[in-house]
Amino acid sequence: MTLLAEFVKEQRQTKSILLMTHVIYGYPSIDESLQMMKTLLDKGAAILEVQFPFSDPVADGPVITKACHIALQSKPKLKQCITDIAALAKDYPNARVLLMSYLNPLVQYGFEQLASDMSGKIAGIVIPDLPIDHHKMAAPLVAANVDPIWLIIPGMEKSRIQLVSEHAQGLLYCVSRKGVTGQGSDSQSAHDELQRYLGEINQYTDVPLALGFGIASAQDVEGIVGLVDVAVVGSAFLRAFQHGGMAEFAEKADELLSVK
Amino acid sequence: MTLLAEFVKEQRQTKSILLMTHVIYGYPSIDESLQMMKTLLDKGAAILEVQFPFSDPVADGPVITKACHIALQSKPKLKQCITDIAALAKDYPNARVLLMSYLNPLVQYGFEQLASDMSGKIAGIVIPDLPIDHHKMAAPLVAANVDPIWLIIPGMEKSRIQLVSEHAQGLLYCVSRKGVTGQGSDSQSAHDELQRYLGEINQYTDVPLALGFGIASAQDVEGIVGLVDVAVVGSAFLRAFQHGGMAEFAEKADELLSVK
Amino acid sequence: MSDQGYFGQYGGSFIPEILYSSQQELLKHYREAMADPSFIAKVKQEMQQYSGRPTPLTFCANLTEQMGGAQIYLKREDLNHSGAHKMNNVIGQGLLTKRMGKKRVIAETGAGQHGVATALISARLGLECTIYMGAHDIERQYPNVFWMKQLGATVIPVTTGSQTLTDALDEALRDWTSSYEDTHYLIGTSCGCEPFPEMVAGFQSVIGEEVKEQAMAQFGAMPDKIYACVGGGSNACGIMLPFVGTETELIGIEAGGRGDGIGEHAMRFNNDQAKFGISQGYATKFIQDDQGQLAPTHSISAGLDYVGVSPILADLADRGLVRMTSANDEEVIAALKTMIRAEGIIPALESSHAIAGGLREAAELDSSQRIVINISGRGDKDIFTIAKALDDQPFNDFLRSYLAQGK
Amino acid sequence: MSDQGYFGQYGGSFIPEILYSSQQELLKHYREAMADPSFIAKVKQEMQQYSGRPTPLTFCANLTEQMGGAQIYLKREDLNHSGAHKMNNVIGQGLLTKRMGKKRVIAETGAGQHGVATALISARLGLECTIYMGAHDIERQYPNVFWMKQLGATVIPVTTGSQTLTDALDEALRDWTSSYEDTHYLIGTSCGCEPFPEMVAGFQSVIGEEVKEQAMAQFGAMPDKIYACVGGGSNACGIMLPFVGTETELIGIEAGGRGDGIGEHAMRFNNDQAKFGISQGYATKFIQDDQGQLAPTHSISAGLDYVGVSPILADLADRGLVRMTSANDEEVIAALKTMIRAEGIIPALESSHAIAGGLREAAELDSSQRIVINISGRGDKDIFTIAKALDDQPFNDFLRSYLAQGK
Ligand SMILES: Cc1ncc(COP(=O)(O)O)c(C=O)c1O
Ligand SMILES: Cc1ncc(COP(=O)(O)O)c(C=O)c1O
Repeated sequence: MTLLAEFVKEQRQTKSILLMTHVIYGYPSIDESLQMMKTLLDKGAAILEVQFPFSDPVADGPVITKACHIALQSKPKLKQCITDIAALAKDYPNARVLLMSYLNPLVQYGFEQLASDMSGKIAGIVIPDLPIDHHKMAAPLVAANVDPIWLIIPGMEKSRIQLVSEHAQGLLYCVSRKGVTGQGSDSQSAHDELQRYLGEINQYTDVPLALGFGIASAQDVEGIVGLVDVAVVGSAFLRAFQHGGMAEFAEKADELLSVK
Repeated sequence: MTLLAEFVKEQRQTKSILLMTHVIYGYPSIDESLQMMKTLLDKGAAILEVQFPFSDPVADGPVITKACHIALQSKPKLKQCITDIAALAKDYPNARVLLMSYLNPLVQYGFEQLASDMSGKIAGIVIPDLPIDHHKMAAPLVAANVDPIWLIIPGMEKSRIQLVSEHAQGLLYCVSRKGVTGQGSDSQSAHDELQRYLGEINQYTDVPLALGFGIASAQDVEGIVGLVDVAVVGSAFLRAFQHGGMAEFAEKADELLSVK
Repeated sequence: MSDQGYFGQYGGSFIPEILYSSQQELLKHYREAMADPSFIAKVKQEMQQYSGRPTPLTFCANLTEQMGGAQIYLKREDLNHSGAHKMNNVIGQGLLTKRMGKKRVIAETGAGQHGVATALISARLGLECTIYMGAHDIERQYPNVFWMKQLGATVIPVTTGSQTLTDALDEALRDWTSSYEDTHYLIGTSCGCEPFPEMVAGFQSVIGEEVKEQAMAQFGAMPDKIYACVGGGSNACGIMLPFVGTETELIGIEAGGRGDGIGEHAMRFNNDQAKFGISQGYATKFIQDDQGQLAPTHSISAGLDYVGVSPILADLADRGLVRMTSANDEEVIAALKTMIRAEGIIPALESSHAIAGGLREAAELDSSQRIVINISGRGDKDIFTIAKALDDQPFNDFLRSYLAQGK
Repeated sequence: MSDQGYFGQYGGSFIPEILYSSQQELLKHYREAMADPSFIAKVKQEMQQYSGRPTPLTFCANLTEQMGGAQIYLKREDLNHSGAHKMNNVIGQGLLTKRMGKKRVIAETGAGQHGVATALISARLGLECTIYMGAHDIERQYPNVFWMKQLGATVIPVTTGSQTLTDALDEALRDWTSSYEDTHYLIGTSCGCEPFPEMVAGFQSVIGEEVKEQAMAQFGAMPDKIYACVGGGSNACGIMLPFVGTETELIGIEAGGRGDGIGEHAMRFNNDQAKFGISQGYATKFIQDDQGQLAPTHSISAGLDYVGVSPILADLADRGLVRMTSANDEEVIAALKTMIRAEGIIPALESSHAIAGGLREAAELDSSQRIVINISGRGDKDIFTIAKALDDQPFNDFLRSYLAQGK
């Protein structure tokens, strides 16, 4: 088990579910984004996912895409980003910090360099456009104890889930089916389906599971308690900030972190 | 010899050259055009050529073309035109009136009808887009003693001059070469060339010859005295009118008719 | 072809005497050229290597299904270089001009299609080129003028009369009377004096010849009906002449315009306003008033509003060998939209007349029958007219912002 | 083609996991289709009967004489239906979409050429069609948008980033991630994840195959050099691939733009601003900054300002099998004018890059050598850009009076 996986297991001793919170480095400015990160960590977020903005974030929706383009205006540097979030990680030893980035900025930085700069400071990395087939590219990171966090999606074939599982370490990011986190009359059946989906994944791995896609409220988080270790909250914070600034951002954090 | 030819021969007894003057029926209005015709006849023009305006006067230059289009705005009728100019012909027995028209208005009117309406009143007709090859179309006119006035142009082959000559009656309209009527250092050679051109035509016919194309001044007219029977003045009157109204028109008539 | 360029009572040569020898010379060279296999080969080669012939015969599965009648095929003259059948003719006459040793061509143009085609072939063959175009048409069709200028042609605005096609034609004839020694008058449709109707129709007949071969290859039979729009008549003659006297019915579609009144359409058939007449060098049916003055015309398509029509078609219609009908502006826009949506082909507004005529009848036929509609040209050129007809505001916004940006 | 869509170090598949199965399905169907003679026959038939292939190989006598060097030939992709080589690809992928049983296609477009081509084939094949286009490009290229709308396509303005091609591409990918079950993503150039580069280049290879046959038929030898402009790289791949490894030298011409600075050009070769990178689903040379952010680009031609390039060409260039050069905006306008005047052919601004590159070298060659320049498209579409570049005021007057006339 990697350090990140151990951290999750350990935290789960006292918490029914952990929150993995998402912030874009440099949005709306570098300072403000660091402020947001601190806010989340201060309020007790267990995992902080920091997205280094990229010009062509093909796997993101329009809200995050627009924010990335705004973030790029302050010309963020990946090196500084790593330095900044490594410092955060040091300041908040009870939380873990993950980097999220599309491939190209990482390719330019170099995976060896990345591994050595992140090692021991940043626990893991999410690379949305790196398919499992190219897992070898992440080998230097693995060697440096930086966990590549792979994705599982609904409808994925068994053989491919197995392939991902073989390489999974630290955390597995499971994308939920559209509407699965919704409420209403069919919430029971949705819950059952989700259980089947995650159950299948659990057959292949005992790496902790994170579930994400459309989790936006405390109710959403509560709905998956007991099913996974980590609830990933993506654009909900961003939307809160865009709607009501830092105040609403902090409120959203309070709401989501209320699920203990 | 036709009546028109006889008229020319007779007039030439007392005049070194006759003037064939051109007016567009309906330009700038029907009344004004009739006024112009009377002016010319009053001043002693021997032959009056009245152009019935046509929408597509392909053989005319821009000055006459534009005038024709203006004339068309008063929606001239060929029947009325014939009536009007026949009346003039009656009022001025010492002059002859010719109709000039493109084919199409005549075709619509019908050549039989045309022949009967013109007969004994209007001495001849100029049809610029009726080639000699189609002389049969003019047969009803010939039968009614209305002379079709055929064209000879510079460079025409002998055989074709001969063909035209065979059908020529009343008057033959010879187009002069560009610049032939000009003055200057080469006026003698130009005069010689003109003489050759007309001499050739005279070999084939003894129908009176009219010469036209660019004759615009008394000097021009004087230049051809002795070579032909008739000087045709086309757009010069029109230009005079456009430049200085009826006054300048009358002046131009005086100038040109001063050559006795 | 009968003697002296007559087709029944139509055709002939009614030109000012000054053009006689030039016309005779053209006639002689044309006959010689047509009897010279190397000339024919050169024309064919240029049609293939420059213009991309053969143009295909396209089956329209969707349209056929929508209409629920005859099998619908399109002859794709829109795929010619320059985007219209006009190219066939200018290739032929352009090469003839070279053969005659002349250095310059003149042409009249209405919408500008023939002007562009003439300017193109002139650049290609190294001929000087002067295009007469009504000043009013220049304003309306400036994009074509722009290309003519880029091609090195001199475009002369004609400011007489209605400042449109007929005036340009008259002016081109006037130029020819003073320039015939080194200049060929490259007429754009199968009208005018002998040998123009026959010559233009002849160069265009490649269309129909190809249809014959393609019909045989693609469905093993001749088409039951062929539809073509009729302006001057060159695309119609081109696709129809090879079928005259066969079982294939030939249907010409004229511009019905926006009404039946004088100046509202360009119908030279089935219409009292059009009568036998002689003008612009030849005899045909002209739309005219009781005084024989040629009348103004209108069509939503700039290429069909000609006051006369090919003497060849006038004669074929008289003899019942071609059936003439018309489509009005509204039907044409509807046909255009139908074609675009159903088959992903954007026809010229001229060609959309043929489509309107064809689709109207296709539904009445049964699925054993096959019709061919001649797509004489492509419709990109008509964007200004079509955007206006459809009242597309974003197009105007685009133009405004383009203008606002300056250079 | 090496395994997994690699071409040397370039290519591959770097797509979000959600697209994995859809991409695998495409790959499977594509391989099956290409092994099925009836599919190949259907593609060929549609290329011929709908798009008018083969396109000719045109000898340029005047240009050859003016340059005084190599014999100059043009491959005329401008004569395709839609006016560009883009049609070859959409025919292939459109038919593949039908074969896969999908009902809808999406596509990204920059200048709009690929958008129009996709909308055309969608109408033709009865597919639903959604086109992603940068909001900024929509404003600049509205005439193409107008046609897409008429063709029944839904045009979605992309308002993220620079609101141009790359953003449209990203957005199309996003659509695909949620629509792949019934939707094919019809990429317009030989870029993107496996099998797109190979597939698009494959459908385009008809260009080069025809050149081989035509060269043999017209001059009994292979061309000495072939020139093509390089945007995404599809027309270049199309004409070049059949010649790779032969004696024929292959030269790609990129957009030199208006300067060497970032954002002033679109040069992915011979340029430090372009480096190996991975984005938009594949690895290639991308113009980017030191942080790996893809850079803005510029070209006078809307179709060449792409930030990446076909992995196939990136590899061929690395291996010295294709030589890359560039032409700047000014040279391109000059080449365009030369071509128009000399040969009566109006090339697209994209294609004018290839002309600029070809003419530059033609003079240095001798008359025993033959070069072929690929005319990827026609230039009518560029009238707004060209009129502006030439500062043609009457064009603006025309637009103003068009607007003033209202409906
Ligand atoms: C596309 C197209 N079709 C048809 C015509 C009409 O000419 P014609 O009747 O000679 O074929 C024109 C004339 O410009 C045209 O451009
Ligand atoms: C005419 C033309 N040529 C070239 C290109 C560039 O694309 P590619 O490099 O894929 O051929 C385009 C793209 O729109 C185009 O429209």
